[in-house]
Amino acid sequence: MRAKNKRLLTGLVAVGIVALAVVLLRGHTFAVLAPRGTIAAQQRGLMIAASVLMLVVVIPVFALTFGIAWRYRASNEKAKYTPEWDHNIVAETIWWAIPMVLITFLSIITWQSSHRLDPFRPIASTVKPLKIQVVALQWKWLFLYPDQGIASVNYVQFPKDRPVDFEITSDAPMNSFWIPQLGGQIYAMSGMSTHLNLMASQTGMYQGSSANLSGDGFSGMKFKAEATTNDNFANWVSGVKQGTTQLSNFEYDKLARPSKDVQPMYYASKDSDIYDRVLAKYMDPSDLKMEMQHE
Amino acid sequence: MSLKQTADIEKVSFGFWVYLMTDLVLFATLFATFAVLRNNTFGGPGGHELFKLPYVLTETLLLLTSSYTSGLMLLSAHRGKKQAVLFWLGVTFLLGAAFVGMELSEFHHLAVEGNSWRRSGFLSAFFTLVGTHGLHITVGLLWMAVLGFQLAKKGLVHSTIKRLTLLSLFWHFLDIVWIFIFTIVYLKGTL
Amino acid sequence: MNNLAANWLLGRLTLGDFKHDLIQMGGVLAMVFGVLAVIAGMTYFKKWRWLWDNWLTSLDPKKIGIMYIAVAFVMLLRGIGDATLLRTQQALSSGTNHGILPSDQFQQIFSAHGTIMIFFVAMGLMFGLINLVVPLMIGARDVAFPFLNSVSFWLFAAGMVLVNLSLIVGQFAATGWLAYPPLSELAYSPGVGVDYWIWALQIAGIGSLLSGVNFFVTIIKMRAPGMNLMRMPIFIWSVLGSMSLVMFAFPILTATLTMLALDRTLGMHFFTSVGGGDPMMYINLIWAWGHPEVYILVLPAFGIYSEVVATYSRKRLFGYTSMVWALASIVALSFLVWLHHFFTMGAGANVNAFFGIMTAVIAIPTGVKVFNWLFTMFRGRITFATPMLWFLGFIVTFTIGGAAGVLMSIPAIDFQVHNSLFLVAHFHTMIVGGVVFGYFAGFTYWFPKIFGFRLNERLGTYAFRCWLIGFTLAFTPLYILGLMGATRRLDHYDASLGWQGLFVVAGIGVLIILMGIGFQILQMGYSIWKRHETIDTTGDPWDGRTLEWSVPSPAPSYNFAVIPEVTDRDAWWAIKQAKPIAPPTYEDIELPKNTPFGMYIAAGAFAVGFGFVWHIWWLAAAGLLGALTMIIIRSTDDDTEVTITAEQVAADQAAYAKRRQT
Amino acid sequence: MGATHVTKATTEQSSLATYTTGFILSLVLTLGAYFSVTQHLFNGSILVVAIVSMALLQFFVQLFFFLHLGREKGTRWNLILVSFMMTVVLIVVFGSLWIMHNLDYHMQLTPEEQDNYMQIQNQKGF
Repeated sequence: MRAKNKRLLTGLVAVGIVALAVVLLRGHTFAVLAPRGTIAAQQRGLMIAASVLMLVVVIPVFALTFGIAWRYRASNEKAKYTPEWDHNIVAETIWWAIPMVLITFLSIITWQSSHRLDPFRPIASTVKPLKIQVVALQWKWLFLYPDQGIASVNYVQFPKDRPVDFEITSDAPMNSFWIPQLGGQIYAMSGMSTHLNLMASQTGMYQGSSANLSGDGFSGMKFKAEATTNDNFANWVSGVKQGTTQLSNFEYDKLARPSKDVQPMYYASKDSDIYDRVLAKYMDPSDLKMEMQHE
Repeated sequence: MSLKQTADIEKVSFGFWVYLMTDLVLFATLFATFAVLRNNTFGGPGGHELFKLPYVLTETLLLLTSSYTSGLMLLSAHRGKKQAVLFWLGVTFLLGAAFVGMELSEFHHLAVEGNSWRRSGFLSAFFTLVGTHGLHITVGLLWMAVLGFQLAKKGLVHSTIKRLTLLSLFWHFLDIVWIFIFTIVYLKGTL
Repeated sequence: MNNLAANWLLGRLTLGDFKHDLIQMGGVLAMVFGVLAVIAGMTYFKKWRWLWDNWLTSLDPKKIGIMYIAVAFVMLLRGIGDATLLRTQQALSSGTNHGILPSDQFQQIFSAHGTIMIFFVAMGLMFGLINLVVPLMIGARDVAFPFLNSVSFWLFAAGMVLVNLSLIVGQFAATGWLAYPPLSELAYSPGVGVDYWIWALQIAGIGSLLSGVNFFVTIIKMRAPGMNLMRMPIFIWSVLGSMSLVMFAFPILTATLTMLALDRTLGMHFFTSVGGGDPMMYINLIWAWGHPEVYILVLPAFGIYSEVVATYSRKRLFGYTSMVWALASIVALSFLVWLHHFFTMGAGANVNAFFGIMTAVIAIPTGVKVFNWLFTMFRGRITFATPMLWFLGFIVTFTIGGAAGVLMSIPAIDFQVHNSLFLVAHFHTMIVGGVVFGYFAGFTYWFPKIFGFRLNERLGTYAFRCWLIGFTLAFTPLYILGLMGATRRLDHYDASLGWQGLFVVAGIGVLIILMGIGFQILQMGYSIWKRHETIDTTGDPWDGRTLEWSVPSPAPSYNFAVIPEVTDRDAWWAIKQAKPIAPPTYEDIELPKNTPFGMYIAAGAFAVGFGFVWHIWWLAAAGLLGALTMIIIRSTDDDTEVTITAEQVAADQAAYAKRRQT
Repeated sequence: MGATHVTKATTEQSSLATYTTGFILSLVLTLGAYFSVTQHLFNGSILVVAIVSMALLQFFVQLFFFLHLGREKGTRWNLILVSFMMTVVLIVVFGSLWIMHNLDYHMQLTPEEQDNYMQIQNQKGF
């Protein structure tokens, strides 16, 4: 009777968990597993491949653990008992060898994917990449479009199916630039210029955020990344250009002061050297001097 | 010396040896940082403008000689000659003190010329690496002073011989660290 | 003039640093009243003398071990309290609701949570168990340097006090548990928080380093005759591996923290973003320590599992040689993987791939260990006592966490989960499931050896169940949230993301873990109350295999009346199988005398730390001078040993034999 | 190291001799490195290799003659530790250099970008 109750309880708990999971997870985006860009799609593919490879080990380990623990429980007098048996070359060779094979396989995947999905590597495409410069500020993201001459805060737009070369630096503590549905992140650091090459394959509005703690306003340091069509992008650019606000260096210095939970902003024009000025602020003057002498 | 005391010295010097290894890793970390930051002069002077090699060579020779005299000190201790031990201890102390004096004077010169540790990443790394070694030397000098006093009071007994052994280990080891500071910071730094 | 004097006297400490808001005040009051209650209790029961003579000044590693564990357990309560606050905030703070904590406080709490759990809980439990068990297991009467051991413990305690003091006076770092610059530099964190972090870790870290040296020498030099390397129990091998990592990794931490402190106090430019500093170098160095640190914690836990599995399966450990080689390769490899903590910093593909592959390679020896444990159970006679339950729980969580870890070793995948809650879930799986479960198993397993009675099994089982279920509920949602794109350390998020439900579940998980801890406290109290029912008269309650079970429980201060001769890997098992031998002749035993100097030296170190945090330079100087003087005074004292006569030992043994018969 | 087990007379003689040999060898290597640099005995990278090798050589000389490593019985563990320490030191130093160099290489401005920046600044009359 008690065993039956127990089984009933276990069943109820299991149903409860499934129901809860359905309620909690239904209708929400698994950003990492729902890619809308080539890089994120490849990263998801890798993740699935590697998980399958891992299951080859995990499942037998689980089965063995519970199988052995059950079979050789002390109360089971029928099970074989060999208290002195403490090594077996064949068995041990097998479990050195199998992981080695798996890891070799995984190493090849690692090596190839590290090169193929290197964030600095330009995405092969017939379309000329769009260059967007990103500056992490306290606590918002500034996007500069060097070719379009416009700028925006906490909102970035680009056409789908066109590679985007994000060039990233920081005028703040270290941050990490991440748009999960388009592809993996890279750090934004002062005096350094990192690159993240992404390409959206579908139009849509995607979440972007900073993945690295950068101080008080860190939680609000998120932005919207919108992939549109070429036409819409052109429209958007000309729309922004009609605005009145300008991002001069003076205006930039005001913007760079700490502020939290900033709403999107747009600048019809910008000084052309803002990004370089931000970089140079943290660079070794002697490096720049050397460059001068070369000229 | 009894068997137990010999075993004790062996255990303690092994323990001290292990400590020295850990200290070398600490120095290695500072060396790595110096190597990474060596060009980060941030518009300030670099090594070739700051270091005076003959001066550093003098420091090096002082320290090397003191390493040798600390060896002689240990030899005298094994011979049981207390006066000789005190003599070599004194010589080692003076050489070490002269070394620290020279280093402080070098630091002072750099600082008054506006090239203190605040000037650049390179100078921070320089002062910290060389200064950490200097601090070790200073601790060694303090140790020698205390040990000299104990020796005069207790003579060459188990506990003092044990400490002399450790002290000379420590001192040789500091000379080894200096070889690398001399070569990598100063000689290579002036190239 | 007045101001100048105050400045000289108190540095940057002002009355305002004692001000707190409601939640902080709760913590402060809990802490202050806790300490006051302990003081009052001690005074009421007139236990100060007893505490001083038997515990605080003791050099007996078993007592030092218990003190480590006591401190670690109190810190576990603080750490889990912090965790509860964090998850409460995250469960509430969605959309227009901003929860109960302002950002800055939330950040201080998670920084404190990480720091305390790693340095003062995990390290404390580890050194506690090592102190309790290592000398007993290798057939030694003491550690190599008993006084140094006491210094290490007190430095650990001083660091602990400094961390907790930050709650009462001033604030703690709001920079995460590893305080990445430039955020942790003066430019962005001008307050005392980061300085508290630096000095607490520096002082405790030096203590750990000295302990590492001490136990390494103990294992190398003090093993019983006959115990050659390949006859050492696997736990001893694991500790040897762990201690060699301590010896070679902690100096890196010491140097790195020193450099950060120099940046902050002397205006140097190691890791600043301007002035020629390089913040990336800090991240590089801190992980060159940080990764080995993970193995420092987990290797002793692996050792505990090995002992537990063999004992409760009543079988020799399977694949001893494999285990030793697996351990050696983990030790070596652990120094070659640190970059995987910052794949996303932007190194080239070759560098990333190299460190990624090295990381995956560590999975090989780890996997081998798992299979050896499973085959130790195979054809055994398994009793499911609590330590064994912790072990089974470990296998399940560790395998999942390990698989997640291998996923993240591939840089291209890591880009998508780095710094997300997936990562947080992964390392909690490894550290809770791997390390903490292991230390709980060890604590239950060796408890009777130290205290002379067993812990209550039923309550232990309840605690285990709560921990396992709570753990699953707390961290499964985090894996999912990570895949949804939730980053770590968020004190607020948009309601439209739909994360709230999962955060609530995670919060419930923490509450269930809290219940588990409640059961552990109950278990302790109940077991003490009913100790006569579970008293261990044999000294060998589990039919053990290694030397610690050959001595009476609780183990006498000198551990072994006669130093045993070791003839087999399972030394005690072999002795038990052999014929009884002639009664031994006893000799005088020399043990170190109690001394308070370890405490005094650590008090000096504490003053140095506190002085540097608040820029009270006279205090720092006095602390340094005091500590140096104490070291010199101690070093001139040649009368540090006390003799236990052969008659006394013989009397002890006779009493023990008598107790055994009844 | 506790040079205490061997008979006293021989230890003393050989010890004095080894200390002196070690001292002289160290002097030679120190001065050798010094004059290689001041007199420019070698060029460029050969000079660096030369002075670093002399430093390493002196390291081993002092380990052997001053610290008696490998000269006495029972120093097996000391040797193991030295090799372990050296491995860790090499990994930390060269690993850091490799990683940091790689990071800098990837993330600093390319020369063209720096030129570009300087030109803009020059136009402004920097």
